[in-house]
Amino acid sequence: MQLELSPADAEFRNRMREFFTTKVPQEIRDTVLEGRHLSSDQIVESQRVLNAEGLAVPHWPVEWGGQDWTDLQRHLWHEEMQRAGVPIPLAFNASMIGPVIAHFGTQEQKERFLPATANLDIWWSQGFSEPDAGSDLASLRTSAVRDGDDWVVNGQKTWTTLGQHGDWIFTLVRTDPEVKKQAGISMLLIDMTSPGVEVRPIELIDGGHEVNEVWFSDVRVPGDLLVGELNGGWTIAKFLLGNERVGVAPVGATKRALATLKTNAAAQLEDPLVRARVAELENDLLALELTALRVVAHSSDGEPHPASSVLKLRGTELQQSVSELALDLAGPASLASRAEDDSPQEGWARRAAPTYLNLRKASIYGGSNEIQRQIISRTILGL
Amino acid sequence: MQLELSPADAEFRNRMREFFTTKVPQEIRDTVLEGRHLSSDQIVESQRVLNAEGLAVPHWPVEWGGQDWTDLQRHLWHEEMQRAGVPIPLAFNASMIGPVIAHFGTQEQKERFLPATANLDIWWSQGFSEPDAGSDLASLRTSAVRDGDDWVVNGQKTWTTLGQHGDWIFTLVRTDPEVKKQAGISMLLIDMTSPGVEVRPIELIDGGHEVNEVWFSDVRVPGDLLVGELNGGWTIAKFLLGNERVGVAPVGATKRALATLKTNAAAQLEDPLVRARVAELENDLLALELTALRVVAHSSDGEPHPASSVLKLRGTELQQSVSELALDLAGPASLASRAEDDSPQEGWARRAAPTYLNLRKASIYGGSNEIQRQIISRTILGL
Amino acid sequence: MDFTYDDEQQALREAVRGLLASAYADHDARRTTVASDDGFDRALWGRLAEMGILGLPFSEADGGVGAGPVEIGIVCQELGRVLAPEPYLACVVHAGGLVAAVGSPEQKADLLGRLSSGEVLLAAADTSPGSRWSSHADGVRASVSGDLSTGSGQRAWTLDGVADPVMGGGAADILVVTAALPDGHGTGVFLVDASAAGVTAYAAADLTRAASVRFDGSAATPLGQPGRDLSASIATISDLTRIMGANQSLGVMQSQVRATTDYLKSRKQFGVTLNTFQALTFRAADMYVELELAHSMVDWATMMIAGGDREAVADAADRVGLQVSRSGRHVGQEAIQLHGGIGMTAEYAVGVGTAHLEVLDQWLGNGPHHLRRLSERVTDHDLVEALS
Amino acid sequence: MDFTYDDEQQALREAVRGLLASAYADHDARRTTVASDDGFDRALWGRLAEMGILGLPFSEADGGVGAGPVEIGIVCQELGRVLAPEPYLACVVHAGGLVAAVGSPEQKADLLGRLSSGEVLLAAADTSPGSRWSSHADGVRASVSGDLSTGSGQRAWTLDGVADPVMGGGAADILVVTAALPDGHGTGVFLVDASAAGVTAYAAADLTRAASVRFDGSAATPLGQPGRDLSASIATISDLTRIMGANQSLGVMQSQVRATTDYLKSRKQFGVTLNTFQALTFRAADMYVELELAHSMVDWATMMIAGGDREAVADAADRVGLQVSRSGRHVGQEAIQLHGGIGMTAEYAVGVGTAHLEVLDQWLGNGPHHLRRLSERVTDHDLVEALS
Repeated sequence: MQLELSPADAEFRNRMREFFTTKVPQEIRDTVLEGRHLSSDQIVESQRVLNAEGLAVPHWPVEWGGQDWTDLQRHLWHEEMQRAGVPIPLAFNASMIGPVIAHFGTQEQKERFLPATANLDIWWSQGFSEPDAGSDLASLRTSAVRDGDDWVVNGQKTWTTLGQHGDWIFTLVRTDPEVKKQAGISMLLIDMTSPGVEVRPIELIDGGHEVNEVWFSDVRVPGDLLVGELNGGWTIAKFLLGNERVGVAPVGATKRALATLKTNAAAQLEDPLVRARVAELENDLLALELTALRVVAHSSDGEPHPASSVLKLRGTELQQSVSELALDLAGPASLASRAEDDSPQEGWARRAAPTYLNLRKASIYGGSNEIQRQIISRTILGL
Repeated sequence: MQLELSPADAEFRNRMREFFTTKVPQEIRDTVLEGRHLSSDQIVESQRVLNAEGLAVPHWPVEWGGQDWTDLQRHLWHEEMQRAGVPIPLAFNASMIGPVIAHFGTQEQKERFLPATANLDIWWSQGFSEPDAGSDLASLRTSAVRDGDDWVVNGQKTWTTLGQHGDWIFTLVRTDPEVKKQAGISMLLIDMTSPGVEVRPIELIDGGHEVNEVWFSDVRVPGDLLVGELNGGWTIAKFLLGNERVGVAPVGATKRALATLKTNAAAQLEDPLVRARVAELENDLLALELTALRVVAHSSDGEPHPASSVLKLRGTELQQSVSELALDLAGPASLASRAEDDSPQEGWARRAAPTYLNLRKASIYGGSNEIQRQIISRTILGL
Repeated sequence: MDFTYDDEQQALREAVRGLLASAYADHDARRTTVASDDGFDRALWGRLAEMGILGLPFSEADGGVGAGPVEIGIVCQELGRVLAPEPYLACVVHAGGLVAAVGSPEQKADLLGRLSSGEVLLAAADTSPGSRWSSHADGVRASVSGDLSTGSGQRAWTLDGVADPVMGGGAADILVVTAALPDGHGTGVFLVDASAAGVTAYAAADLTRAASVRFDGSAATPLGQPGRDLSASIATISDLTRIMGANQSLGVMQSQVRATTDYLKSRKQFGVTLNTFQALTFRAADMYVELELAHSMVDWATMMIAGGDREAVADAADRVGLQVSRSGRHVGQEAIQLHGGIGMTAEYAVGVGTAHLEVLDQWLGNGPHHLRRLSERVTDHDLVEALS
Repeated sequence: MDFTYDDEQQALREAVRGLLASAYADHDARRTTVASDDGFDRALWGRLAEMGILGLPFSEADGGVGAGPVEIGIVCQELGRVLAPEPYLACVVHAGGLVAAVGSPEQKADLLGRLSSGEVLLAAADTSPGSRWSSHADGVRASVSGDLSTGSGQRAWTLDGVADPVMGGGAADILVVTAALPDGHGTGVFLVDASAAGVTAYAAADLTRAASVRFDGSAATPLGQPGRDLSASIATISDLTRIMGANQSLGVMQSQVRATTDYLKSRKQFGVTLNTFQALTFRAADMYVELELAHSMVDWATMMIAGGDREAVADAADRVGLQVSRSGRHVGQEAIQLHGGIGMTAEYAVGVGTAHLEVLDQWLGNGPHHLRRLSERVTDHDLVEALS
């Protein structure tokens, strides 16, 4: 056991820190650090800066732009991005469909999609959840029926994050309604400009538009856009959900948010009760970060380690707790959340309520905390 | 809606307060107020003082010593006792078997047992739980088999509180093993001096001896000690468990404990974090007390009211929280918990750890908090 | 001691509930209303005036109804149940309350009558950027032509500074402004015609409306006797508003618990309804516990007003404020979590209710604020007495 | 950066675990041992000496093994797993640590060698009734014949006052006592023969042993250079002991989570095993989360010792102290609750483990204490860095 980074890892971290803080546009980073809303152009611009340096998709296979790093290096890369306010490469591209195509795709699919996916030339959306298939994903009903070489897709997806910017969408569709529900699902890639695809915004309680419904009405999809085996979609879904060990918990970003909050709190930090809440959160975040480090440091070890569910569960709780503290510190100023920019109230205080409300999603989307507890109790504890 | 007590109720409360603080021996009350251990003699003495004044079993039928009070009066009686440090009349007698005999018993049983039960001439024990029948009480296995006019009882009861002082025990026994499990249960009264009854102490984690195992080996019980219908024991058990609406939550005693703790805390009360914990608990206790008042004030109203489960659940949580605060205030002095009385550490601090440990039972015994949540979600919310 | 409504109070509740049920039959109706320019329904406001609801707190002599706190609490609870965006708390309870507390007989008769009839809308401007629930104005300063110490003569008052947030300020005709008096004489209360100030309206997170108000030598009329420090009355009216806000929060929570329970019973996952999952039903039980505790404290604090003792009302406001803040956060968060994704959407009432709870809380005094005040007082008493 | 044990550390863990498994094969064995006069197993203590475990922290020159904090942490975790009542923390880590930190070379060679071999038992007397985790002695005062400021000559020291609780004090041969030096010169450390003090042993709630020690002109030998203020070293050794205590608590929690999980799988109610009830399995999941967070912090704090920086170690002690206090309370309470009645009994390890967690916590620094210290420092840094 030792705490110090090896000289090579320390050098690696410095290189990341140097790059992120000097090469990614300051304005983009400030937007992230201050908790303001990123435009899609900013997300694209940032990812391309990273990709040009080989830092957008380091966990992909080397031949497709990956870096063959250790888990610790990936962790450092991820933490330093958050610390510097660099937008994490778009998850739908970098963490989801990219690794899936690299693992399950045909050579043709790889060549066609992977470089454009890494560079965010294609903006991918995710088409998994449906109104009646959320935590119970396997009950999905969107159907794909063979018609010659094509598939004809009908149905509705929902909770499609940033789908309004999407060029393509990777979907789970039912290709065999006769068999056990997990067994009849396949993955199709769908061009969102195809006739019959319609994206409808869902307004959230923070007033933002970040999720959508996506409707498919007789959408024709060429047969070569099936990924992996026919009716093998469930395997892909499990691969995708189990793929992530690094960066599951938003540790760096939450630490950064708490540090910023201390600055914003100003004189309120003289209140012992405020100090105690901050101290408690800092400690909780340290424990979480160390747990993430244990996970990456353990990965060569055969011993079972606290899985990503612990990180996700606790990480989202802490993210939410920091937003609660921000709201309480903002106080009456938080009421001005939809005031114009010339408001006399400070920006952080005006963003406090929408951020608090928006982050309620953290414990719901991407596997709710109930699902995480179930994974822990079943998979880790064997209950 | 109005907050003031009616003149009659205010007068009633004063009368209770006057009696409890002047007629119940000071030493007994100090023992309670300081959280020390009551002897069985003190419990008996106190109850007899109350009974002489008609204040031991006010909720019984008037002909057996009851007072025909309103629920509010019973609440005031109960709160004033706790506030003054008067031991609550022994629950097994006053709240459990007394009302059962008064409701289900024969005239002969009433005459034989009720006066002695009210006066604690008979100390009753409860024989319900078994090693494999706790929350799932209906699976009990202790059997009673007819032999002439008698019953022959075999089996084991457990968690029998204060059973070491018991003269008699009221038991649920299986009288018909062939039917659905709830349907084959009866209630028998058993003289604990009968041959074949053995009481074995269970040591608890606080070092105290307050619960016992009670073993029955071919214990002969005369047939006239069956209460109510043969195989009607489950009805009695439900009557008994649903009987209590007043005094479910230990509000008065917990308030008193917190007030005492403030005195003990001395200079530590200058710490804003300590003050905040106290303020939070005082508020929580106020909300609980008001909820108890709403329950008693509502009882003539047809509207559903928060049932005793809310009071039990929250009341035990707060009781435990106060004990946590006491332990944290005691700090290192709490280590001296089994030191002799000449210890240089203060008594309250030495009692803090055993009390904390002992009160863990509050959320387990008498219907665990899981059972209470189940009652709320099923009975009140219809889930 | 009695925690039940009498027949008249029951009838009031039914009447208000009926009226609101027609205006806000479902959450879509609320969405339409908050999307309008005013952000609330002026027709409904008129009907509330006709029913006497706007005049409830004011004496009959002033054109009101002369009802008690329990009645006002009933109205606030009903408004909360449907997340009504009407500025009842801001305009009637808070601004109207200030007028009733410190206005001269003439001012009261004039303003409260017109307020009760729905003819004018008031808003209380008592908060400036950076201030936190204080009865001492610091962001708005009052100036007077002539010497304050000379009692006679007609003097002209003006205000300078910024008040923000001013709840209901965008629609108000007259602003009731707390301002620092010259030469450290304390805090006074002034009437300012909305047209004499720079009013910029905006929506809060729950889409109810507030405003930023800039005073730049704005002509002002002292409310009540000019030049007197009114901070004690300002504090008491804030306390009363806090308690009525807690009533409104209680209504929100009641709806959220009901909606969540209904959802668990009807929503299917993995082929069964959600109430099959014990981890979820137990959490619903905990929501119910919080709701009932809040309910008890709200009833108590509302009844405490009738006693009339300022310190007791302040204490009650802190206690119910802390309780409702804690319970509201618990219930609001769990309501969304147990609904899952749908709870995050603006088209569903449950998540908007969570926003509403937070707006009420941060507007009127949040949990840490009340806890701090209660903490300062823990050594003042032995026990907290529920009944006097 | 590496959070794994090397082969030697693994071997150490296996060896200690094996030895403890034979001594405390089940909870009955522990019950028998704590019921004995000493309250611990002297034979086991001898075997720990033979294995070099007692000498782990001390240099080879002083008769020890010269191992690092990770090794000592491993021993403490294993002791915690079986709730071993042996006074390793009190005697070796704390009292031995004080001797190693401030003793003269001769004192160290003498005492630490005999401690490592199991020949003498030490106990640290650093707490007086009413004092709370302070490195400044106030309940015991040192006096000296002759003038402290004159450096020469043989001076006779005596102690007066009461130390309580003194963990492991009943069995100790020599007491290592912190005492206020004359004339406000700070706090010194003294050796007192147990026979020269009035020692009254008692059991704590977990049945481990402590003592009340009265000094009444008791002859004392200064540890290290006489008359110097040693409070900084005293504080550092307390911090080290806190971190090792956290290792011990971690071991307790690991056993409690395992026992609870096993119980849920095997215990039947309503005809099914308890793991059928989702509300219970989710709570077990939360226990596991707390356990893992505590584990991470314990490993981190243990590694921080190697850096050797006093302030960093103090910070690590506060951080791990707060974490273990919170996690320990959560895990300890839930372990009993999920076991139900059986968890309340002295014959079952799980409830006794809860007692043990609290004793470790209140002895070495509880949650509010560490939180207060961390709160004072929140403005000293921007972020808390896990890796330097």
